[in-house]
Amino acid sequence: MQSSVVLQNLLSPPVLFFVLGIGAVLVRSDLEVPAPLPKLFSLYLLLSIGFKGGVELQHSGLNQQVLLTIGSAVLMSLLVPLSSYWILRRKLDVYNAAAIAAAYGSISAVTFITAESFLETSHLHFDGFMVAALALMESPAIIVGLLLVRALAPRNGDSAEKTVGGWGAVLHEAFLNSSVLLLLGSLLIGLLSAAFSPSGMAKMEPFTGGLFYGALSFFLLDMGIVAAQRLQDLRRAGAFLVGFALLAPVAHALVGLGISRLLGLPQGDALLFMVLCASASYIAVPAAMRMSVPQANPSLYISSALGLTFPFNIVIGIPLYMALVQRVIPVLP
Amino acid sequence: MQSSVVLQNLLSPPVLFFVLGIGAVLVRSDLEVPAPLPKLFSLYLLLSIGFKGGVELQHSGLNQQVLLTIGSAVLMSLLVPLSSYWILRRKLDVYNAAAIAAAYGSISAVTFITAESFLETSHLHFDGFMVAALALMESPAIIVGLLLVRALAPRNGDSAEKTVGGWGAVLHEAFLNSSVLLLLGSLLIGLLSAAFSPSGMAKMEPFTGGLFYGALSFFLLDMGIVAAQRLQDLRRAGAFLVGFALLAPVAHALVGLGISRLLGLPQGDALLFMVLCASASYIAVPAAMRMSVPQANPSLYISSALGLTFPFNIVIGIPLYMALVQRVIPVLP
Amino acid sequence: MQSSVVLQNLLSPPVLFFVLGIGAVLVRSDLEVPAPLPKLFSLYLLLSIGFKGGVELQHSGLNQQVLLTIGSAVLMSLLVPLSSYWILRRKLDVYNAAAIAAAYGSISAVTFITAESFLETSHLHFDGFMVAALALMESPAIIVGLLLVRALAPRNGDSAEKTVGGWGAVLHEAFLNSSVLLLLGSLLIGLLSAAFSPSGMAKMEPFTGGLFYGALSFFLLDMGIVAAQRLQDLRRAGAFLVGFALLAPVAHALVGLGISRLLGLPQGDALLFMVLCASASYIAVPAAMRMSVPQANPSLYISSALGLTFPFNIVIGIPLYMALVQRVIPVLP
Amino acid sequence: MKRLDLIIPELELERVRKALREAGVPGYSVMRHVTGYGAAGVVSEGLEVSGTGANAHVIVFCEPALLGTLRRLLRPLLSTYGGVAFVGDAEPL
Amino acid sequence: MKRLDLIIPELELERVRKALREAGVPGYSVMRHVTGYGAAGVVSEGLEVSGTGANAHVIVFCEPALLGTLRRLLRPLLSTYGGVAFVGDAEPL
Amino acid sequence: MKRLDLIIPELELERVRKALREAGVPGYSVMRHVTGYGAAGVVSEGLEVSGTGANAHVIVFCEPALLGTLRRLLRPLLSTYGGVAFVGDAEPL
Ligand SMILES: Nc1ncnc2c1ncn2[C@@H]1O[C@H](COP(=O)(O)O)[C@@H](O)[C@H]1O
Ligand SMILES: Nc1ncnc2c1ncn2[C@@H]1O[C@H](COP(=O)(O)O)[C@@H](O)[C@H]1O
Ligand SMILES: Nc1ncnc2c1ncn2[C@@H]1O[C@H](COP(=O)(O)O)[C@@H](O)[C@H]1O
Ligand code: NA
Ligand code: NA
Ligand code: NA
Repeated sequence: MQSSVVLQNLLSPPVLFFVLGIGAVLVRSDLEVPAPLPKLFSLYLLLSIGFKGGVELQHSGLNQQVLLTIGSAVLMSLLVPLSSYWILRRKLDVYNAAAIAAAYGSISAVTFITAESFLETSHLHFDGFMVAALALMESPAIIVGLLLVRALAPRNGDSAEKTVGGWGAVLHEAFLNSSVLLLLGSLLIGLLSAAFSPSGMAKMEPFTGGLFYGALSFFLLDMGIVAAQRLQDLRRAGAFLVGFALLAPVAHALVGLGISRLLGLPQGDALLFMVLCASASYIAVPAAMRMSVPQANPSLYISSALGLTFPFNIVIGIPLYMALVQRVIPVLP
Repeated sequence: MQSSVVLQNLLSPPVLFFVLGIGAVLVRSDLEVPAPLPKLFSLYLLLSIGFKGGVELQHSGLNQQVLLTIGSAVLMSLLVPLSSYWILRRKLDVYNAAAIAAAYGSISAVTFITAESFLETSHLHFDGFMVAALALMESPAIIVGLLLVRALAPRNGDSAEKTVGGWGAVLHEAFLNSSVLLLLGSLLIGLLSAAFSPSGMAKMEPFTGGLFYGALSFFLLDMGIVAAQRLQDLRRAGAFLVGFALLAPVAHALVGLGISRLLGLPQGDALLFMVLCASASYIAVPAAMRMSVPQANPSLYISSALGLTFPFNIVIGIPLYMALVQRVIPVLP
Repeated sequence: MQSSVVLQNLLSPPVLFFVLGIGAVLVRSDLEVPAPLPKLFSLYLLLSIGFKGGVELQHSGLNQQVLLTIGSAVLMSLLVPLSSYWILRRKLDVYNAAAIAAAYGSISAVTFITAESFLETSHLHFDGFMVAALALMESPAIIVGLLLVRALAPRNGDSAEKTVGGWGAVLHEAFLNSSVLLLLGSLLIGLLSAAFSPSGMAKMEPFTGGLFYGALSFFLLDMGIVAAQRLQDLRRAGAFLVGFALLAPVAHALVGLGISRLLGLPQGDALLFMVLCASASYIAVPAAMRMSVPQANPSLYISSALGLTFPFNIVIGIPLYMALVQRVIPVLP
Repeated sequence: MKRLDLIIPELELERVRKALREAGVPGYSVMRHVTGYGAAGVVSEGLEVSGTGANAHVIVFCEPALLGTLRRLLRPLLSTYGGVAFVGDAEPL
Repeated sequence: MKRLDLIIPELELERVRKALREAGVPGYSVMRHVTGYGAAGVVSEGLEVSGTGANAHVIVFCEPALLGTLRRLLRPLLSTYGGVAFVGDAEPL
Repeated sequence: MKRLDLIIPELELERVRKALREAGVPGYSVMRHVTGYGAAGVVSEGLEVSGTGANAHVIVFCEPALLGTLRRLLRPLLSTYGGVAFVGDAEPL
């Protein structure tokens, strides 16, 4: 693993602001980004990444490679929860195992965005359709998690009813939650604008493009604060979950690397594919799980995804995966 | 009506995000832009549009054409409430008729801004002084609405006192409400900066200029959500008001078109003039009416202006008026 | 004093928006920037100014001149509270005199930023390390204020305990309060990015650079509103404090001018040095004082720093100091 | 002591504040961005962007003797602009 | 009259609102962005950025007769999703 | 059961939270960005940008037996940093 890649990531503004946020909590400073400002940034990032992905998707078009890649990504979001459940169930009950498994099958948009920024500052190309993969990986993992609960949870008294609730509500939550909707909507808008309103598309650039890197840095300052606060919850979680939260991303990234190799993805797309597999959801999945599997303990699935896996991926994972990519994936001519 | 104009508007990012917001409500997604973030965008848009208008006003100067146009705009904001009242009074009581009439005499800054963006992406010129017209059309309509109530409302018991309150408070509300003040203030600041601080003016550009189109798109996402929520209120309002909310803008736009022709306005200014006539206020006028005419039902005047007229103008009105402009107003040599 | 300098400052967008904010309060408009939006802007400004300062510090490096300047700045933040206390104690009790003295020894980041923008629009160079001076002047003044209370406050009953609290908490508040931490952290991040991640540094520019002037203008609109509201508190404060709040900045600026001359600072840095001496803290110091010296009346130290000294410096002080700089400090060849 | 809870449209807030000062209450607290539902229908966050705003929640702890004056000053405001006012018991901790 | 205070996770809000309307309360008020601590642990502002959100505070002034229905409709929600509900006395001003 | 309402300067919040945990309350809720008026004068939103912040509103439902401990822990905070604390009655729904 080349130390230059690690340094290049670690010393980039987004990661440094993330570390500053963590540090602020550790020294017990009162630095905070009060609600609902973080919401502004997360809406902005989803909108921008979706829009830009759509624009690029329009330029590249949908070919077999694109569909295969997106299909493989969706497949991963179905398989990862299954294998994760199998491991987690050794120490946790059905509800918690299923909820955590779903989180790891799904994705973290901010991790993906940070990886994109890393590629951009490294002047490595990546394709716009990867954003479509991102958007389409959120929902299936939720469904798998709920199917696991439905199939494997003990049925005593009314707890079966409590579990999952009506499927209508569940599918609604899985496919129409705000982050999926905003991502897919912005993707479509980017696509349509690029096709039919090129001057409108161009006028979006200072907002969705120029501003993006700085806004991401600002947001990661807050995410550092939030992640560090969550980390303190993890004391309750125990060594097993801590181990899972740190090893699962690497394992999933390695599977992602193998698939990227098989698909013949270029380096940039391979890194993003690995990051999609490696990252865990702390937004859409927790919201769905808390509503549909109230028996699971939110502090377990949020803390592991947000307090450990997220900072691990941001600080160590991305450059680690990049180093692997550079060994395994040939540079395109 | 050329379909290309319609498509060009409909497929531009601001309008597409507006439609996405409407869609999010229709599919019952939890997508939202929590308070007070929408306030940030509306303050930003008013400040930017005022500033840019002021800069251009300084460059173009005040000539007879400018004064005539602004004067005609103010005249329209006096006449529209009178004719609207005359129609609305057929089915509504004095209070509601006057409040709705005032809303339609006044303007919607966001509609105006969207029309400006439409012109910019169409590379059609428009003049900075139109912003002055925008700012000056808010207050007169409020005054006319209150005069109507004062003159025509039944005087039984204390309801006369309740109505309108002291004229001091009313004039204050009409002329010094936050949107009028911010618009006129920013206009003046743009004018002064352009005259005396050109380097300061230039340094505002990335904020008031570059960012503008994207911020408008983001804000219209929220306005789509808000408009769609209001729309659901309209069931109570009845077919008469729905008809008024959809036909009045077209009628007022046609009058505006005639005046533009008489004044010899160029195409861009003519479109903006039509939009000023066609749009209805859902900010300054409702605030003033709720305070001064508490007998009127806010859900009537807000829902019609915000739930129907606003989306109609954004999605259909602007390209429709543009198609009419292209037929009636000669292209400047 | 050249009137052109005054006009150039007064007619620049940031100052005009500040005046608009003051005016909005005076005419009793309902214009407001609701919480927590002002927090967004203050975090953004601190982050950006720190980052840009760090980048420039990396480029210029640390030499003897830099260290001497920063050292002198810190010295001023120790001496100003002492001399101010000596004056204030004539009319005020120990607690209030110490709290106000600490505020005037510390700095106002927004005043500093406005002075930087003034220099930029005047195309006058200034050095990045002045931001380091800014960041390092916050804490010492707090410490001096608390030492004054500890040394000179009457010891009757438990009031000694109440005063100041444990030194651990006090030092923590002085050195790790959110504004010091964000400024120093961003400075370090700017420095590291400039050294190791030049492409990351460049991608921050639209956010920390392009946007900055407009965001400052927007924020000063709100600060004008806030300052004008505070001004109304000053009636209770009396003529002595009003006089102090208007004369102390000029006196401190003059001392700063002398030191700048001695240090051989160039014109731009000299202005910033004067502004650091002249400005008074209304954020970090009030927070620390309210916690550690609850006997002091917050409306006295906040109103004088925020309601009088701050607007004085923004509107009159900066161009006044610039006029003095132009007389006393030679233009670099 | 008594506890008075007022939930009113934000546009009424300035007048309510004035009435409270006039009645001589020892203090009050205000929370904004309150949504809700009442006689005038639903008040949602979306309305904050329209000029009429959301609601505010005002809490006043005061002596029972003040309630008469408060009633006299506040009732006309509530009946004109909407909102509710309820009184309960409270003792200082 | 009675005063009902509900403090519940925000994700529960839509269902609580529906239950209140179903019970026929004359009105209610909602404050969001409420943080706190309870059986389910600490709810901090940081959680607002995760999908689970913070808490909401709902106030209802209603006739005592409605409390039975409210109890029936709200208790299952509270026991499933968390939160607390307390009733006190209140009289219109 | 009792209901305790604390309205305090935000800078006091961390200490109040600590006192509540120390007293062993089963839970509490916090609303921030509260403005108001009291012995120390007006607290307006504008002050949030100054370091001293606005107020916070803390609600605690607890057993009456805890009130003694709460009084002992909170009174010194209130008398040093300001704010008010009132107790009323409340029963679980
Ligand atoms: N019974 C009630 N309980 C709690 N809040 C209420 C009640 N009635 C009205 N409100 C609040 O007061 C606001 C204005 O009430 P109204 O004027 O009745 O529409 C509503 O939007 C609610 O936030
Ligand atoms: N005893 C209490 N007093 C006040 N608020 C409480 C209390 N218990 C719980 N809460 C609030 O209700 C939320 C959910 O409670 P719980 O489901 O018990 O974790 C907490 O986060 C608190 O905001
Ligand atoms: N009587 C009261 N009723 C309601 N809130 C109060 C009362 N007195 C004080 N407050 C609140 O507590 C804060 C601090 O109070 P004080 O320390 O008395 O200035 C004020 O800013 C108000 O928000
Ligand atoms: Na994953
Ligand atoms: Na109109
Ligand atoms: Na100073």
